[in-house]
Amino acid sequence: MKTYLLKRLISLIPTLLIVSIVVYLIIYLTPGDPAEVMLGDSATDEQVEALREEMGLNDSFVQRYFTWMGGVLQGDLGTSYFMKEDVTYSIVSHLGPTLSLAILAEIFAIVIGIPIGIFAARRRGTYVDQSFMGLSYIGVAIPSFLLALFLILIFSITLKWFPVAGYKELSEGLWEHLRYMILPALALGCMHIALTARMTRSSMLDVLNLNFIKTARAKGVKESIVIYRHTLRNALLPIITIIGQNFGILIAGAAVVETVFNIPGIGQLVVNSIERRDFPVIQGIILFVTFVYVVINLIVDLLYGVIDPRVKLDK
Amino acid sequence: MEAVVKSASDLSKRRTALKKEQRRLAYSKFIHNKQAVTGFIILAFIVALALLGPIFISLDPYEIHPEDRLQGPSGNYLFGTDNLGRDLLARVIFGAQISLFIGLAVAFFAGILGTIIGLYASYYKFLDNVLMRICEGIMAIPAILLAIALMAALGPSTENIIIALSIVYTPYVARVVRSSALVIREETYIEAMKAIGAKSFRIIWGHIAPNVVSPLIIQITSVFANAILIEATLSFLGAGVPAPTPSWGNILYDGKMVIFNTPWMVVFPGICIVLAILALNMFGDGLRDILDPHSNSKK
Amino acid sequence: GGSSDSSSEGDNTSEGTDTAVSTDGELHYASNVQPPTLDPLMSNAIVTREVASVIYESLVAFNENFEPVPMLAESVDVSEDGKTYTFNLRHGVMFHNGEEMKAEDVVASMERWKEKSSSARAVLTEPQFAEVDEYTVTMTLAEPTTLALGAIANTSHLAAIMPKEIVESAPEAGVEEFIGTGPFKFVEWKQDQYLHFTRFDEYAALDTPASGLSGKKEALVKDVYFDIVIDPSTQLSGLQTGEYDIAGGIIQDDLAQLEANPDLEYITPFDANYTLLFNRKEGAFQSKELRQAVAYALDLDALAAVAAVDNYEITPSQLPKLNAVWATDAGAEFHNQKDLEKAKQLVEQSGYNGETLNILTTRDYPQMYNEAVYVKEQLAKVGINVELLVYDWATALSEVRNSPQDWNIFTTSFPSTPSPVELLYYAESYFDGAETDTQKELLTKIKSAPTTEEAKMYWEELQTHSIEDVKLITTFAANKISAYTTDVKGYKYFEVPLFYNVSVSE
Amino acid sequence: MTTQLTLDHEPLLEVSGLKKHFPVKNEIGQKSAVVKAVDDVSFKLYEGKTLGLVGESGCGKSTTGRTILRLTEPTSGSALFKGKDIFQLKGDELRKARQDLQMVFQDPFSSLNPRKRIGEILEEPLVIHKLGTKAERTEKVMEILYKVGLNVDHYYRYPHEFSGGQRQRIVLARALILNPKIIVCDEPVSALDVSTQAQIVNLLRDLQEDLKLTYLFIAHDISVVRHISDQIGVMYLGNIVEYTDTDNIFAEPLHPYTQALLSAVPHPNPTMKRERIILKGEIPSPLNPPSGCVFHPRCPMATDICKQAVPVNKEARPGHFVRCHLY
Amino acid sequence: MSQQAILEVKDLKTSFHTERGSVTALHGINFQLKEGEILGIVGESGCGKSVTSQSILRLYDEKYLVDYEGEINFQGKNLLKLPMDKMQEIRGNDISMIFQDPLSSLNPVYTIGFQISESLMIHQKLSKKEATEKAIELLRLTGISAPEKRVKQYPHELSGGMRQRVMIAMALACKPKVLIADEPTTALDVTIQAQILDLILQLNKEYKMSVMFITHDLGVVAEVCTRVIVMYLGQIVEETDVETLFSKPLHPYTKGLMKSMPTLEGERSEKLHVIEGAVPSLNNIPKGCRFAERCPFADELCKEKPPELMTHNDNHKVRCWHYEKIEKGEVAYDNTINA
Ligand SMILES: Nc1ncnc2c1ncn2[C@@H]1O[C@H](COP(=O)(O)OP(=O)(O)OP(=O)(O)O)[C@@H](O)[C@H]1O
Ligand SMILES: Nc1ncnc2c1ncn2[C@@H]1O[C@H](COP(=O)(O)OP(=O)(O)OP(=O)(O)O)[C@@H](O)[C@H]1O
Ligand SMILES: [Mg+2]
Ligand SMILES: [Mg+2]
Repeated sequence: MKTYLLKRLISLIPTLLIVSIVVYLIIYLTPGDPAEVMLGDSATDEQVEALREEMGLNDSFVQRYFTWMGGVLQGDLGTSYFMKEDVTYSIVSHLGPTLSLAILAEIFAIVIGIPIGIFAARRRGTYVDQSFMGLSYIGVAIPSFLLALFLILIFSITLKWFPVAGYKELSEGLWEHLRYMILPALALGCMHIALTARMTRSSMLDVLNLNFIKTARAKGVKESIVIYRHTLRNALLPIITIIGQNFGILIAGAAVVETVFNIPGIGQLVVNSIERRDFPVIQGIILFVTFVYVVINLIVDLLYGVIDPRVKLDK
Repeated sequence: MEAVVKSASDLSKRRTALKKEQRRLAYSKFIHNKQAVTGFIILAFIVALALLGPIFISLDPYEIHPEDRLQGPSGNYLFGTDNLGRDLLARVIFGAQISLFIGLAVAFFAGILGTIIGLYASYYKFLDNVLMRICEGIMAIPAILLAIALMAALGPSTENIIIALSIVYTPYVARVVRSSALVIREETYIEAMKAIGAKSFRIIWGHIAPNVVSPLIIQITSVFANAILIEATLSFLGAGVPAPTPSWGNILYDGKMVIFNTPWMVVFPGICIVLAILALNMFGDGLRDILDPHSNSKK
Repeated sequence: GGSSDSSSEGDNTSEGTDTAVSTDGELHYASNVQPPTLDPLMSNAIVTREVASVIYESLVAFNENFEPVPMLAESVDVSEDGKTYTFNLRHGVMFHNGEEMKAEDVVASMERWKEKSSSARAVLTEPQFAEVDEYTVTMTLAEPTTLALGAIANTSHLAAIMPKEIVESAPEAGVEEFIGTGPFKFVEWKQDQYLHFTRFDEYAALDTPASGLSGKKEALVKDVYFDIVIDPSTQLSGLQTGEYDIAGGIIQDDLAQLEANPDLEYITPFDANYTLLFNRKEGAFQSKELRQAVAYALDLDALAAVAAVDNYEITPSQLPKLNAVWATDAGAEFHNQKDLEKAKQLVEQSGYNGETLNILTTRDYPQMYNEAVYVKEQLAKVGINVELLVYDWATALSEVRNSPQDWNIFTTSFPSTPSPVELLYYAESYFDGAETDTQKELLTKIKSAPTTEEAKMYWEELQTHSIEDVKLITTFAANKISAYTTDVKGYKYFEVPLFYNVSVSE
Repeated sequence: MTTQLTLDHEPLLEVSGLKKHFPVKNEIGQKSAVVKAVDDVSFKLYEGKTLGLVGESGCGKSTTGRTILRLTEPTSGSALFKGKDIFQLKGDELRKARQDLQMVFQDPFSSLNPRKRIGEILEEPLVIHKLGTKAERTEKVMEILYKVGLNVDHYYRYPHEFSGGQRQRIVLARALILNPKIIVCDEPVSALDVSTQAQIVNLLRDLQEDLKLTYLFIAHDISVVRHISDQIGVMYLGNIVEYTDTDNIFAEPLHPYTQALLSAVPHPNPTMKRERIILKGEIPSPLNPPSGCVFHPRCPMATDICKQAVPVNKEARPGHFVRCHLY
Repeated sequence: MSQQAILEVKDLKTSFHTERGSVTALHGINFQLKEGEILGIVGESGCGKSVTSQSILRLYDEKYLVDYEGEINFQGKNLLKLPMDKMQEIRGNDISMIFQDPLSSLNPVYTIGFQISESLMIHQKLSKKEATEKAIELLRLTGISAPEKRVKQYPHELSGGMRQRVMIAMALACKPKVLIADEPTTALDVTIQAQILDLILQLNKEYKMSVMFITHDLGVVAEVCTRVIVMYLGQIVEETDVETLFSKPLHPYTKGLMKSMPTLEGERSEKLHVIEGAVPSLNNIPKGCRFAERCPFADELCKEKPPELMTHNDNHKVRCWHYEKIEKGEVAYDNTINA
């Protein structure tokens, strides 16, 4: 187990290295100058130049990359040009809303998606199944920002059940927090509910076709136990995979939903930072989100070992 | 020998007959697949609208009518007008062209590049390590963030969206191609080709490639759908197709501002996006059933 | 609901009646932009002015007639030759860090100001600040000008007085602590969420009546939140639910809703002059005829309508109407002439070869973008081929500055300035490269004119020249819609939203 | 049918000391062990004759066959064919040699590319080796189709339109089209029904007679092997434990494993209930084979020496080789 | 042969609803399984052996996927009409089943101990501990060494032979009256197969358990079965005791099958007998006798009219129009079919 973990962690290094290079390259190529953005159109060229120098923008690509990477390796993601604060701090201070959003969306995906998937699998071919799957198609096809707009139109503007946008921290009360989070989480999670439902269904069907299900039935195991004990556990691997992947996507997808709902999470931070050319923040966030994504996948892999004894993690 | 030659002359006839039969079979298989047919019909409808719409309805998606801003649907403007008083129907139709074009182009480029990468990675171990690491790296960056960042770097233009999204989606195609190719590579007939003395190029392109076509097509429809979605998202965030070119995302971007007063600016292009993606997904899944060798075989 | 529809700021007041006013209240102001910085000298962004004015004050401030009157200075004495200004500082003015403001702080602050401020650059010739005693500071100029105090009173690049240590330790990227003398002090900046200010209890208020930015300032609420609410519709709905007390960025299209709601009111202060700037450094618009062709081709009324500006006025005046000192209709005969035929003719004369011209614009400001779309359509009618270069604002700024070969027209906007001299586009090195000899000469005359009346004469001449020569086209003067709930009493907008003397009833 | 192994004429292919060890990597990617899939195998193939290899699953039969065709590289050993060591050939020489050495695989379903028409499949070897013009190739394909009992009708069909038996014929045709000398048949009938199996076995024999083919016939079905082979090698865990003429083996199996194997084969004759030797235990893994004689843990006759010493290949009877301490 | 029938299948007809219409896999199967006997069912791949066995336990029971007709009587009850919960009481308790591929037939995520004890917990309501103890005992019975350790292992950690023994242990858990073994040794090596066959024979003797033994290997049939049913394309074509089947088969298909098998004894004849052609597909069933196309004795009658299963004697049934004449050598062997 330990060696496996070690090996997996080591194997993350090239991935993250490539990500860092890709991100850095992209940012290097990005036009627009943070110094200019900061100073506005009234600044003289000398002022801009002085600021550029101070920000280290005049160094070469390689120099800048290594300075940055050196910092990253020591856990220092750099300092935001605009907010003048540690990028790590910016990320942490913006993480709460995003995390809350992603977790809520994931919860929706799990508690709605999996039961629907199981239900549809058990009634495969029936109208119930077909209508659920039809719905799931629509769920997958609606971009989150569009759903967000529709949800706002219906629940906030027409029914006035939820606030149109904004964010309240958890410290201001759970309900208050949720009131602001439910619509965004739904908008964000809808696609994942649908994906989870579909994955659950097809994974369940795959397993239901396997021979050991016949064995279980031949033993006289009740159908409900066949489903929950024998099928679901085996069907769980791909479901967990998709849930894990979803989580990464959810965090990234929050960028869009956060913009629509004006939630001050890292999604919005990254969009804003791109607008302001706040390069350290952009780099930091992308690296961070990628890291989260990769780590979640690692956790999923570890879960495999727990669920399926065939997956040997230790040697 | 006589008999052989005679048969040879019959061969071409036989061939056409078989081809016809094959086409008929494929058609009947397709026509019996509800998903594929529904997806196809919707898609065909949207494509027809995009291509023929401008011919039959002579509307200008750019013409500004300051006096008719934000009109609701009416006889004059079937879908109403937008915040510049441009005809929403015309914009949605032209938006369809753009969105479909981008989706198609991305699917095409990512498809080709991904196939090449996937095939060679699956065949040569040393390439596999390098290429797949890079792909993994790119895939580890969430698609939407990568797309946004790339668009910021490349600058907004339709070509750049295509480039950016192709970069984003190539690894996904490559991965699918590679994983199917890895399976195919182990098939006995590949071994048989080696036993016969075939060179790698022939094996890769003549034998492995045709067999990854089904998963590839399915993946490509999904890339197609995703490209439309991400393009819309990018445009919605203001980082996509440069205005005033209408794209569905662009229209939504404008519509977001006025959602309280003029929800149809969101509703019409919104429905189009949903329909297009829905159709593509259904079509892709239908194809999956059709192309799946398991559904062919006796079982 | 309703509004006082005049664009004169003086009237933009909600009636200040004293009903159940709590002095411990919170005021939530929704802004659709987050300031790039709180250091007033680091940015000329309007939003930076807005927040900086909450914390900082300068030696002099404008009253509602745009006359600079003493603020942190007790009085200002001007020497005979108009070259020496003596600022007698008020005693007992405390910084938010608890220390008293002294001459050394003023000198340090003003020295930094003159480095960074575009106003200082435009108006003052070789200014020197010196401490005379603890409470006296002098400013000496190489050339006299009547505009000097106005430049110091300018809210853009506010000549904020800060403690000396802070000013002197400030890096290139701006001060790192936000300490001023205003009625509210800075508490916290939660990125992308809000800026929080709280009442500064040791604030030394003047006892002259409040007028414009001058006079008595009294913090009637305990806390002011400057909430970042990007989406205008969110602002409106937040206003409706009471989440925000004042919303700074309501759009025209939501006006109907606003008016239908009896609990909401709004004012329409001047926002900016939207402008088409021509690139005369390079490309086709070096030709005056072609620029004129553009001017004749546009129907500014239609343009403003599609640009979805909030509340606007079509005027040749390059300074806002409410700046009664400088606003003028001079050059109106060349403005908004709407003559397509003439335009076509001018295109022909110009020898325009049909090349594609680029309008550089951004979607970050929909008005500019919409404006650009309209211009493109309109110019097509007179045979000028136009493409839009749509960038985010950051790229656009960089392009406009660094790639003159890429763009021909730039859509931008200019906020009000105390005097025409301070209009950015009259600066020597402005990136449109449109400085003419006439312009130079007239600017000098305005600066050095002994009286404002005389200066205004020159200014009229300059504005006419600028319009006739089509240095730029001031497409419309936009007002913004700043809405508030009826719970808010005493809300005023003068250059910036004023959070003092405002009360919120629960 | 009885052919002495000690024939005076030269063998067509002489394999000696063939070893194939697969490295096994652990999770971290280090080599941790080797699978001795084939461990010292020697045999000879004579023109027009068939050598049968039997043995239970995983004992290394396929690996032996695949190594001879260089589908996997041998660890050591030599395979002399036409005076050259196949294992040393490279590039074009190897490609040339491949014309003479062909293979028929076990699974008729996966050994044909599902996306190619039969005509193309059969023509491809000719294209690869640049044999004949287009017309000649077509002719050759049709000829070979007839030979394996299919007809021109099938030229444009796809593999999935054929039954297992027919596919095996196509696979055979593909092997034959290059006029090979030796065909390695890796369980060519195991996947087929009894009635189809007979068809293919007959076809293989007919072709052998017609074309003077030499077969290395790999199977686990002993009755089929008996039917088709002239000599038989019995494999157990990477070794040939017994090797002789077919009739010898059935008349007098020497190795205890061969004895048990033969007795375990079910006889389709209910009246003849023979005494079966039921072996204890399972087939050990080649990853860590038992010490000494690899068969000793299951051997009913094992003695102490079997646990320690590896038996050598002995000619216990004339032309009858066995690897056992008993002899 | 006077034992009582413990299981009786009457006119069983099973059809599947597939995407391409309905497929009838079984066309009127009739047979009885007697107490204590081992009934072999042979036939080539796809002839319906597995469908028969799984129909008995209604393992395909999904209303919209499968149709059963006929009767399956077990202890006076028609299994096809039984409600599901009653059916579940019979499965694994009175009738158990083992399958061909022991790896895929075991749930990979549970220990074999759990999988064996599960049915004890269901049917005999044993506690977990009791059930595990019983499971260890059952494993020991099947000849697995160190069963205490094995119960904690997962299927993938065992070899093929051991897995099949686990399957058998599982099937035997509740001492069923009927054991259905669907090709239990096909995936195994001969030496291992011998072990398993031995075990089944031994259990059959000790427990007086009736066994339905499904295989396509006539050799295996000869070794273990007492009575045999030969199936062809969804029908029974011949039924008799094992000796008769091998000494005096009546159906041309059975005859062909016997002859086409290479054997270990006798001459290594030059050529094997061949049944030409291939089994037709279920979508394309011949109108008359299903074997007619491949039958060297077939005539017009065979091609037109399907024969019934005829009783040759008490102990021998055959589905052929001409079996008597063939016996007497009265029908000409049609050579053209072999051309
Ligand atoms: N590429 C490989 N890497 C590692 N081990 C291998 C490889 N190929 C085969 N082996 C191992 O070598 C041993 C012999 O395999 P081989 O396929 O030759 O057996 P076989 O006798 O053909 O068995 P079967 O009857 O099942 O086909 C097996 O244990 C197998 O697991
Ligand atoms: N679920 C199903 N849906 C449709 N057809 C089926 C299904 N199960 C079996 N069949 C068909 O029924 C026929 C009989 O299948 P069955 O599995 O009983 O054959 P078998 O005799 O057991 O063959 P094998 O020896 O290969 O196991 C086959 O043609 C098969 O295609
Ligand atoms: Mg093998
Ligand atoms: Mg079966």
